[in-house]
Amino acid sequence: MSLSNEKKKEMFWIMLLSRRLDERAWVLHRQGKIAFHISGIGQEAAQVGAASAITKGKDWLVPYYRDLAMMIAMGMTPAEFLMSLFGKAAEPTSGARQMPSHFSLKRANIVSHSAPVATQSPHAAGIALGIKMDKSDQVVLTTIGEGATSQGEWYEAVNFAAVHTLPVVFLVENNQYAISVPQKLQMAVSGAAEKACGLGLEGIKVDGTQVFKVHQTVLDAVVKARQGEGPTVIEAEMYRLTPHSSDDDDRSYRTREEVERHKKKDPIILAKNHLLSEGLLSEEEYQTLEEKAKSQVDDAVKAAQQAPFPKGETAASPVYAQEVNHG
Amino acid sequence: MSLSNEKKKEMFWIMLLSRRLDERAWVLHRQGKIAFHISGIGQEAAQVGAASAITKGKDWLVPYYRDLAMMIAMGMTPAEFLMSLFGKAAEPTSGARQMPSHFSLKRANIVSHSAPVATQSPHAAGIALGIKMDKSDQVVLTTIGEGATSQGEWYEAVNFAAVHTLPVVFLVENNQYAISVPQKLQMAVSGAAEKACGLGLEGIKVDGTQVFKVHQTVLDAVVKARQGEGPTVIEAEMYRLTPHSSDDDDRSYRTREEVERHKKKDPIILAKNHLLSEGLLSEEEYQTLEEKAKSQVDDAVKAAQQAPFPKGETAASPVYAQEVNHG
Amino acid sequence: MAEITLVEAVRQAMDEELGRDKKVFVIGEDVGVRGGVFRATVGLFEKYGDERVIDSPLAELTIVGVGIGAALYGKRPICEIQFADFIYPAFNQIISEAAKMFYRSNGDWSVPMVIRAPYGGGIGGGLYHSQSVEAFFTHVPGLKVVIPSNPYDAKGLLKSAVRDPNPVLFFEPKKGYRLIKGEVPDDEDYTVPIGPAKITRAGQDMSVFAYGMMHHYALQAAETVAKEGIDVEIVDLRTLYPVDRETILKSVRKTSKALIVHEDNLTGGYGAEVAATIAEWGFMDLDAPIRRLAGPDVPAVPFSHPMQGWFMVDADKIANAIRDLASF
Amino acid sequence: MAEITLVEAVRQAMDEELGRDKKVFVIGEDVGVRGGVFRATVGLFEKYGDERVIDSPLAELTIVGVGIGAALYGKRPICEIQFADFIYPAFNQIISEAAKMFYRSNGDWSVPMVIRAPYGGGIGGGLYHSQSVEAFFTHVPGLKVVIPSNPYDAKGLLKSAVRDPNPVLFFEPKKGYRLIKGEVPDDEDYTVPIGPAKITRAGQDMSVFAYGMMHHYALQAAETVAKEGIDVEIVDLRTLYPVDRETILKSVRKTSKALIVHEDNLTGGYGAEVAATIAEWGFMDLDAPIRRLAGPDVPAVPFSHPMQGWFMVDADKIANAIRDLASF
Ligand SMILES: Cc1ncc(C[n+]2csc(CCOP(=O)(O)OP(=O)(O)O)c2C)c(N)n1
Ligand SMILES: Cc1ncc(C[n+]2csc(CCOP(=O)(O)OP(=O)(O)O)c2C)c(N)n1
Ligand SMILES: [Mg+2]
Ligand SMILES: [Mg+2]
Repeated sequence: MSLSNEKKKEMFWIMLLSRRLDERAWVLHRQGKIAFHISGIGQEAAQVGAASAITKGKDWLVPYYRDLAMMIAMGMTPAEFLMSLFGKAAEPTSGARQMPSHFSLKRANIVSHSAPVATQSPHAAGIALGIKMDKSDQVVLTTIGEGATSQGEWYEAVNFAAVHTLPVVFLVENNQYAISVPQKLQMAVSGAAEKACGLGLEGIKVDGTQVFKVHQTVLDAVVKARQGEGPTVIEAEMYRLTPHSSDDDDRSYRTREEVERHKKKDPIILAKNHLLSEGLLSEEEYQTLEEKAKSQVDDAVKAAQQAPFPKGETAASPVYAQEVNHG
Repeated sequence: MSLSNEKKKEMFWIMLLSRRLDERAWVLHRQGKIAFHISGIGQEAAQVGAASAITKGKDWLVPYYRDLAMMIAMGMTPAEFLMSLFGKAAEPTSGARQMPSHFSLKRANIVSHSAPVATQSPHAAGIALGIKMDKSDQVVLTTIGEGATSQGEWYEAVNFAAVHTLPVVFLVENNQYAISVPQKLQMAVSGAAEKACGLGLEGIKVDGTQVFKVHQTVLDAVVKARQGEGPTVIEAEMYRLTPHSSDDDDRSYRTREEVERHKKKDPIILAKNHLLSEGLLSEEEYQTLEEKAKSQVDDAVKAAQQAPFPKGETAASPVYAQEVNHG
Repeated sequence: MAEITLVEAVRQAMDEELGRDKKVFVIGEDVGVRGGVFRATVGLFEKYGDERVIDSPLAELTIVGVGIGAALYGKRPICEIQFADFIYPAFNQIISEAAKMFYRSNGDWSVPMVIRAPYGGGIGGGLYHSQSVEAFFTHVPGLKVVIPSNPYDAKGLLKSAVRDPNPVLFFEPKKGYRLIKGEVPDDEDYTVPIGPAKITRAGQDMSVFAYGMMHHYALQAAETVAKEGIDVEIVDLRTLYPVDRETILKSVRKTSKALIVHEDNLTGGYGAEVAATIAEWGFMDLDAPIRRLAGPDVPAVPFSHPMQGWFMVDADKIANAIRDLASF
Repeated sequence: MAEITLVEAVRQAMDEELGRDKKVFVIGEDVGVRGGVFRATVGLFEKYGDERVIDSPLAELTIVGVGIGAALYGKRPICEIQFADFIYPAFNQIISEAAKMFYRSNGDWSVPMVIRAPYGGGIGGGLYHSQSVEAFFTHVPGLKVVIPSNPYDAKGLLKSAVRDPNPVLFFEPKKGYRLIKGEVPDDEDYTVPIGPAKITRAGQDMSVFAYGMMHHYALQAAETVAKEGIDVEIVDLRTLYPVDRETILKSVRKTSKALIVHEDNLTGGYGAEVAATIAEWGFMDLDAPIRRLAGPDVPAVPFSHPMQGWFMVDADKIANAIRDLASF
């Protein structure tokens, strides 16, 4: 089933909005207004392509910290994200308990994730187990960086899903680096897709800079999972265009030339050119989208800045869920 | 390089001696003389085949609890094993601190292992790293059950060895069960050898009931490792002919017919027939070996029974290795 | 009221909870056809099928991590760790995930799950089948830690644990599995609340705090010293975390002396927190040093019989510690 | 004597030990070209090469498990865990293997290794970049646990740790990495012994026990209350495990009052053991309850600034606790 023109434009819009939002976070950091940002720049195609392959409000997402564009695609608003950057009480992931980008969005079946990498993968398998038990046709999408697939946790999660033919898609966002560590020091295979053969499930590599290609690949895996045919590992290849985070300085471990080379495959530009060449978008429309993105981000910054901080002592709870009546 | 006749007979002798020793342990348990035994019956071919592929006193072995025959092949005496069954002070693995079959033999470069499965695998990789750093031509052989390859620990160890091209052979003794759990509930691949493709190294399946076949397969991997060409996963297929341990009752999870069927592929019988058919062994010689085994085991039981228990308070140490001079 | 063993109480609790609530399921190594290596799940596989009694791969991280995911989805997993000694591969999932999920999501996501594991020594299990692991978890906000000492509590507390919306670690004194018998109500609906400790023997001369197998021995020791005129109060701590400070302090207020007993290593063990609690908030009630009787600070219980005996706290050692403190 | 930062002291210790002993190597995430995310290994990769300064896969179990293997072979690994919060995947290797290897092999196999990790809050790191994890390890015979509070000790203790034939956990107060400066001898051969705590300020009115960043704040608080006439003795615990009971008890014998400070959660934290030690063996010296000032019992330090401030113990809170206890 091919994507409608409207859907394609919508996907591009989400990518663009996420990019401008992400860039603004860097600006706010340089201005000293926020303490920390971890960026998804360069990974929007994979994220939006994947998110648009699952059904909002029905399926489950177990994301990781780079998935800003994926979260926007799933309905998190720019203001919500910005509130988490500022540590404001109303941010929806954690009431500002967690660092920014440790996503969670209950209303969209998006599970809270933490900083220790790969811990989310077994959760995705567990959710899928619940789905299978209930004979529901939901699916789970979960993401991870290629570096984090070195954790035994990821292996165990994929293994369990494969043994029990669970409805889950393991998307690996391979951006070439784990902070400073290149793929060749993580694994002896050509990428995470190749890891799948050792676990008894399908592994697919896709160009992660091409949003519509990723979409189709993930969609196929989602359909397969929905039909009870089990899990898939998908590796989306791309490049982390920014330093690891606002605390990182990537000049110590990669050349500027390398980074510049990859900017030519910037997924926003690729998607824009695709839409332009297919006649789905004009330069004027594009400008309008840019303005819309700018104004939405401006508004969101304002709203987030005005929102109140949590009171310190509100951090005392909630440690435990309400007791049930034991009697 | 094919095995000499002498070596072949020696390997058979070790298998036979280990079997009779192992059987005696079951008898001692039935007699209430020992509290616990975990058996290697059915796995002798793989163990002796593999042990005879490394160089004693030079290479390293990181074994697991079923490796009685492997330990005998590496020079542990029947009396030493029996002392550990009785919990006697002089047993060489732990001074009777550990349960029996938690092997260690410092004099033979055999590292102490514990009960939590798969913890030994990263140690093997680490020893191999040390060897590589020193540009030594030692190799490491490490063993594990097929069930334990479900642990992330095993995956991480093999991954590290593959990334760094380390001189280590990962031998998986696939005896079909992890206590009661069959392979199909552990993994979605056809066996542990297939796991290797996801980790970027060679994976080889071998009939684990045939001692000389196992020997050749492991020897090839050892030679390869020694030449700096990296690690190999070898899966030896066999069958656990006894219950998991003296605490187990296997009738709840497998039929007697299944067990009987596999007894036809008893590695001791296969090896004996091989030697008989090649004219390397006569029935008389075989009887002599049986008598020798019996008398060695008899003597060892006597020695072990007479050996003193440790005094309770000796358990207070050694918790820490001697302090170095900090000044 | 039928008299049953501790392990049978555990089995019954799971059986009844599986029957009561379709969301409940059991996952662990050998819990299926084998019925568990301690036979705690016998019959459940046959009764509830392989989707609700799941033989997991040999991987504790998987058992707990998948359990957490299923709990997030809305299920009520009971995760069995075959021996407490093997819980460490799941440590990251328990500490980083189960314990912190509710807090970190500001109450959006909860993890209603039980992690059961047999613990403790004295059964010839050596270093890796004898460990007490409670102190690693009685320090972790977001978790609850429960250790029953008898069949009544085991069944009632396990049922409460299954119904609790939080992650509950449920450690079972394996030496007592068949040794400790007791009456359990026929009423399917009785439960024992998680939280309160229980005074299981009233006394005047000192308070002895214990749990699990050590509580069993403490009661025996109390009978022994009673004949010598020492009247001991025994408190079964039962829920170790959150700490029931009130009951602890109330008892010390009455007796003015405290002895804490556990089989885990002394230093940094659970007894340290009980002692610190009394030393901070019950200080004015005390008229003797706070004593701890615990396993020695060696890595774990050794295998060989004489060494195991040297390590383990038993009724005799408790009686001696009581006499010693009584004479202060 | 040059004045350097705490993180530079750590770096120098590694540099010198790598230079001194070919068996020493460093392994961890981003320790190579990147020089560590806190720059604790800057320059070492260039100086010693990629076989002695190894960028590991993103897997803490691998870092520690491979380290143990290398130590068994005869190497002296320094394993870096990027944040203490990420040590849990390696927990099984540390607790089951490193800690128990020497004992279980009756002294045949030893594990001379150091596991370094930055720990502690107050740096905007939120729940997973702020944790204090020491209490999980100060309960484990076979391990040593060291936390330096200043550059002199950091360098001297880390060098001792590398030379120690046992597994040593070395937790570095990351908030003090650049904040805390101090003089360090030029002599390459000075070390600070693992074991003894240190009285860093002599006083009469009470003993304050602290370590890491909290020791730094305790000294500040002591100066504040000194102006009010309260004369506090400060003990920098430094080696947390094995516990230096002698120094702790000696100080209480002198002051008769004890306050224990840590930023880790209160319940089951290291302070419990210090309190229990005093309540058992220093009881007769006490004339006030033993107080603990610690992080509240919530899962970890929250991110947002006001909440972080609410959580963290600081010099003001310590001064208040001192005043409170002084007035008892
Ligand atoms: C268990 C654990 N160890 C270390 C870290 C520190 N850390 C955060 S992100 C990161 C690199 C992750 O690389 P990758 O998985 O490739 O994802 P990417 O950041 O490139 O998207 C590291 C080492 C962590 N968060 N968790
Ligand atoms: C971490 C851990 N979990 C559980 C156990 C309990 N246990 C001991 S052996 C075993 C089965 C091992 O099966 P496998 O790896 O196939 O080896 P085998 O015993 O068949 O040789 C189990 C579950 C253990 N020793 N360690
Ligand atoms: Mg990456
Ligand atoms: Mg097996």
